[in-house]
Amino acid sequence: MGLDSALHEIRHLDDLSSKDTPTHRLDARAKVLVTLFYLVSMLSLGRYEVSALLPFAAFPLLLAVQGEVPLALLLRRAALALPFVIFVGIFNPLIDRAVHFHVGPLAITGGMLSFASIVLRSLLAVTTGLALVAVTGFDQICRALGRLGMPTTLLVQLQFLYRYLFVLADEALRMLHARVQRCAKNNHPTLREYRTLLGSLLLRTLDRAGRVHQAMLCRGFDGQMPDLRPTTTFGPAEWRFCAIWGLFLIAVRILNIPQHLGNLPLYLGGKAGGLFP
Amino acid sequence: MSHHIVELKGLSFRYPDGTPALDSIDLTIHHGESVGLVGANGAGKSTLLQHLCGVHVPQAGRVRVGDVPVLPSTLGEVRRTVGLVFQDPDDQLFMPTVAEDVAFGPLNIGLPPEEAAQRVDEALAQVDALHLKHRPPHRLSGGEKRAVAIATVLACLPDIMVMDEPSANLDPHSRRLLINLLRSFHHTKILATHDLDMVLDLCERTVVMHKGRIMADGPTGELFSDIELLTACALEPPLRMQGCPLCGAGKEVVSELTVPSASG
Amino acid sequence: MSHHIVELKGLSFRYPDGTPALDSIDLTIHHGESVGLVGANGAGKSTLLQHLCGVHVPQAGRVRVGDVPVLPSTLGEVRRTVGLVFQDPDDQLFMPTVAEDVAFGPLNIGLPPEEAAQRVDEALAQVDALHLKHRPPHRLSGGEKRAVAIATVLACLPDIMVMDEPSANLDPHSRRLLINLLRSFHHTKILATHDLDMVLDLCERTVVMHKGRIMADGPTGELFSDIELLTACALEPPLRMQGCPLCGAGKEVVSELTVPSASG
Amino acid sequence: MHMADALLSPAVGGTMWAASAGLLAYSSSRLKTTLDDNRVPLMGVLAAFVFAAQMINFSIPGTGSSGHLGGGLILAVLLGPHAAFLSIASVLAVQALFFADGGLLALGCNIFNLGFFPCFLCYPFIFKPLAGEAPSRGRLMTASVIAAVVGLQMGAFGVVLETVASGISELPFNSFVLLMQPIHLAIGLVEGVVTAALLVFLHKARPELFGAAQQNAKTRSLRPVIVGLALAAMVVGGGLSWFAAGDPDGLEWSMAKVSGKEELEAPEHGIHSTLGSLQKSFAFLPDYNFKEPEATATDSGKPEAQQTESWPNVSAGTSISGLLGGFMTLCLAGLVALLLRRRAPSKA
Ligand SMILES: Nc1ncnc2c1ncn2[C@@H]1O[C@H](COP(=O)(O)OP(=O)(O)OP(=O)(O)O)[C@@H](O)[C@H]1O
Ligand SMILES: Nc1ncnc2c1ncn2[C@@H]1O[C@H](COP(=O)(O)OP(=O)(O)OP(=O)(O)O)[C@@H](O)[C@H]1O
Ligand SMILES: [Mg+2]
Ligand SMILES: [Mg+2]
Repeated sequence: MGLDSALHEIRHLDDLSSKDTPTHRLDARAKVLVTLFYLVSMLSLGRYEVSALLPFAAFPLLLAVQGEVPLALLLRRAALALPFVIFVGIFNPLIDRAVHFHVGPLAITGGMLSFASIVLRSLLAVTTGLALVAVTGFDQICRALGRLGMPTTLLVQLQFLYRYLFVLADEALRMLHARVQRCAKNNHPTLREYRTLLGSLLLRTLDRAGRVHQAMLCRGFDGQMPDLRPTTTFGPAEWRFCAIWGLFLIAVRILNIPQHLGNLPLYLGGKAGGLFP
Repeated sequence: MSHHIVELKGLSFRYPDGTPALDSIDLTIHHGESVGLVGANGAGKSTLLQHLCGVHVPQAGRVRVGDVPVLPSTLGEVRRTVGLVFQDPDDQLFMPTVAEDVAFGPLNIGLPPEEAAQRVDEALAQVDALHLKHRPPHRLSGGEKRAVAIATVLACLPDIMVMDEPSANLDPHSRRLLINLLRSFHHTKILATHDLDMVLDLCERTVVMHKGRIMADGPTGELFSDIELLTACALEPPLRMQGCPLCGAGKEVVSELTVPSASG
Repeated sequence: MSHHIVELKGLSFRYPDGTPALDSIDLTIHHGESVGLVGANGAGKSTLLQHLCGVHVPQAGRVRVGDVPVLPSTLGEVRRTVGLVFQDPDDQLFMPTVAEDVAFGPLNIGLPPEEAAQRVDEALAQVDALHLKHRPPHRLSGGEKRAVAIATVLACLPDIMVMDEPSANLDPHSRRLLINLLRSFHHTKILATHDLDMVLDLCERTVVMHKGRIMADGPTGELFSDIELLTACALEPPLRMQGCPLCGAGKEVVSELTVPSASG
Repeated sequence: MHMADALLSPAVGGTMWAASAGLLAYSSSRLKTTLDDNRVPLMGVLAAFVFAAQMINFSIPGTGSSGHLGGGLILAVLLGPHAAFLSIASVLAVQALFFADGGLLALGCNIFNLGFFPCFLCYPFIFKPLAGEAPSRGRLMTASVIAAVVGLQMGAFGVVLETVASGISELPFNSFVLLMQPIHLAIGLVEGVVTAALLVFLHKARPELFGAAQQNAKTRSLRPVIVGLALAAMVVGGGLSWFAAGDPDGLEWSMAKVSGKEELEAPEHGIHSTLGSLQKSFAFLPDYNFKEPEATATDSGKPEAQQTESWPNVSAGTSISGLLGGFMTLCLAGLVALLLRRRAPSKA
């Protein structure tokens, strides 16, 4: 991803996270915990599970809809994450050729199932992660992690990173533009140019770090970041959110709902075959 | 020369994150003109300048430089015509020494090394920075960096010189040098700046921007006397027009502003 | 109050790479004074200011702030007395939201959260930026960032306010707001800047630096009329004193400079 | 290359999370005691630098492709292992959150693969001995290239182990290794060359800065690194081999698949499969593996092989061999480091 578009993507998510919906207002810890529980329960499904994965789409979907996150954005990003997953998963259909069932003339092999499952997992995991960021915001997620026990040093780290990312990326972009302006073609820099571009950026980064530190000292910094006051509490809304989604996730994890739906005629009609003979 | 007309027609631009920056801009600048572009922080000045050398490609409307419309396919040609000096010289200087930095453009357009070296000397001499030739750019003072950044653009022999806040952070002497340098440069010049006194010195024509639109476009002296317009655009008359403490003149012009008297 | 005297005696400083920056500086600033620090790029202004709040510790000579000598052991106390506003607000704003950033200082000196919150509100109100309270600093415009950076220092209630080029990159309107804000602030102020017109507005006393030394120290109006001194130090009279184009006054004062007439 | 959520089983993801979290806690506690506090902003701002630098590409001469900085090694050189590890972790966290690079569950794996190896192995044991006290240009180049290549090889191997251990992908261990390692050889070379180029640039522009970094490095004790290394090797060896050593060959594994039957294929045992998946669904945490296998078999009434099929086999035997292997690896690494340290002065 180019710096330009990367920065834009971050700004976009950042924009979305500054909206004010009930979902945004929930304590970030609730959203982070439910997301982790979601990932674990979803990814723990067997590798041939395809239909059982489908109900899991409800969580990112609802999060996005309630948080006014454009679905197109989530899907586009999810598609971007696919290549590596496909690269690794594409071998499944080639290796695992055991036929599991037939759909008409088409023989469905285990490899096909597990490949489909991998793609689906990837889509679900990515959309959920992004939806979480879009309805919570980076800063709130960091704080939630901090309140859940992440070391303070790391928390401060993440906040610094996020803050200076914008400053440095803007600087880097302007340097790249200045370079392109004096080039006949819009190509990548050569290694030599790259070295000096990044080197200059690094020098300025180091200088900036020194100045930031001085600014901190001037305001009484003594090696310890002041305690960041919690801004939200884990109230009834949070408990409700956790309980509802927790129950839902346990339910869809245990019961393969689509399969049960598919098997409905079977339950009703006794042992008379099934959808997939 | 008709081919150095700069023409913007119905130009609009939004940053990818949705921030509107330019809103149907119409502007024509003729060869040899010297135009000041002024306006509040965030008015869209930098964004407009960046359209002239293809950093941004128009989203609506069109930009022509001479006979060439600015399109992805013509960027090479446009960039040879237009030289943009960035607001922060640090952004512009990235090679290990000043000489290499100034030679970067000429070498890239395919000049043989000897010819490029000659251009380097000429350009550095023009900004009175020949003595810095072998220094690394990151060890120069702010004003020296600015001079070298201008030289890097001069060395490309642009027909149109575009500068973004060239006088910021310069001490008064360096600022004066810059003004004199620009006055001696007879091609088309477009300067975006908050330094209205510099505009008064250099530009016969001024364009006032506000919130992505052009609010006024006319002779510099006329616009700068229109206090209402200036106030509406978060501007003030140039300092030299604000009650000179020696003669007390001009006070009445700017009486709406809280112009203080010198206490010394 | 004797304890707010700032006193530099024989102060010299070299950067670790050997660059000399200050050369036996002697300077005393009294409580409530407002002092402009001017000089060429690289004259040593920023280095001097950084000695006042212990960013650098004197290598030769000594620095006293009130009754406290600036030593590694007293830095905590000194930094509570002196508030430094950096040239680039991006260096100063590092917390995730404006409110937290402004609260950083008060919390660090051990104020309870409620009191700190109150200080935040007061400081933000002083710079007219209360509406930015919950915004992340990276989404502010340049002028807004500057205002918040000043608030972060105000919230520490410094007795001495030290600012490095506060008006750079601001549009004229924001610059005027800043000047008015500073004028309403009655503690000791020390401003390093190239904006001599701002010095003329705000400071009754000016210190001229050149190559690490103090070249002149006196009433602002007097120094700014001494063309010879100014020229020697790469300075110029403030723009408002340079031939006002309306009345033509002052032209003779600055006739040594190539002061141009407005062409508009 | 980032490990991805979709290829990961929660057991492996959880193990790696635990390993990374342990290292993070250790690193930050180390920093708290030794930190001269100017490192706090330096770490964050450098992490932002690496983040931005990773998105700037340069063209690799003669290939038509492009490369960029990875950043792990240069952070280790500039900050020292502990601070660098935290910085890399934060870069990866931002990438996981905003670009879904990897994902949240895979973050533990990625921090381990891309942070632990360069910071705690390659920097102290390869880069430092090779570069020496007062590095010349040539030595910086050699040290960076070798350290970067080794680091990325280890990282890539980590991805392979984690993927195979998770058992979501069918890609056989052998072929996956053959795919990943050469790709990462190339990436490692690029990373090494870029890191070296940057270090040389920095060395020329700011020699004083370099001297200080070297001094810091000199006073740093190696013992904690070795302890961390041993811990990590045990986690990797012991934890991963439960999953990996159980099915050393993916081909065999998939053969087993062919003979084994899957629930989907046998919809007739409705209630049993429900019970079975109930059992499974409460077993998605690593501690599943400590449960009695008999219990699973009896509860579901299905042969054990079927129930645990997509789950790694746990046996004391493989765990012990894994620990042993980890220990041997550690010895080998120590030996190599010793050799390198001996040879380094003679090279100058
Ligand atoms: N990369 C960017 N992404 C999103 N919005 C941007 C970007 N750059 C500028 N903007 C926004 O576009 C608008 C115009 O910005 P521009 O930089 O053109 O202003 P300007 O007139 O040059 O201001 P200044 O005097 O402060 O330099 C502003 O609202 C600004 O916030
Ligand atoms: N970190 C540094 N390392 C080495 N030399 C430095 C450093 N910072 C400043 N200098 C040098 O010290 C001298 C004084 O610099 P200083 O920043 O104090 O100047 P200044 O008066 O603030 O200039 P300006 O108006 O450009 O801000 C200059 O020669 C400068 O090159
Ligand atoms: Mg601008
Ligand atoms: Mg300065």
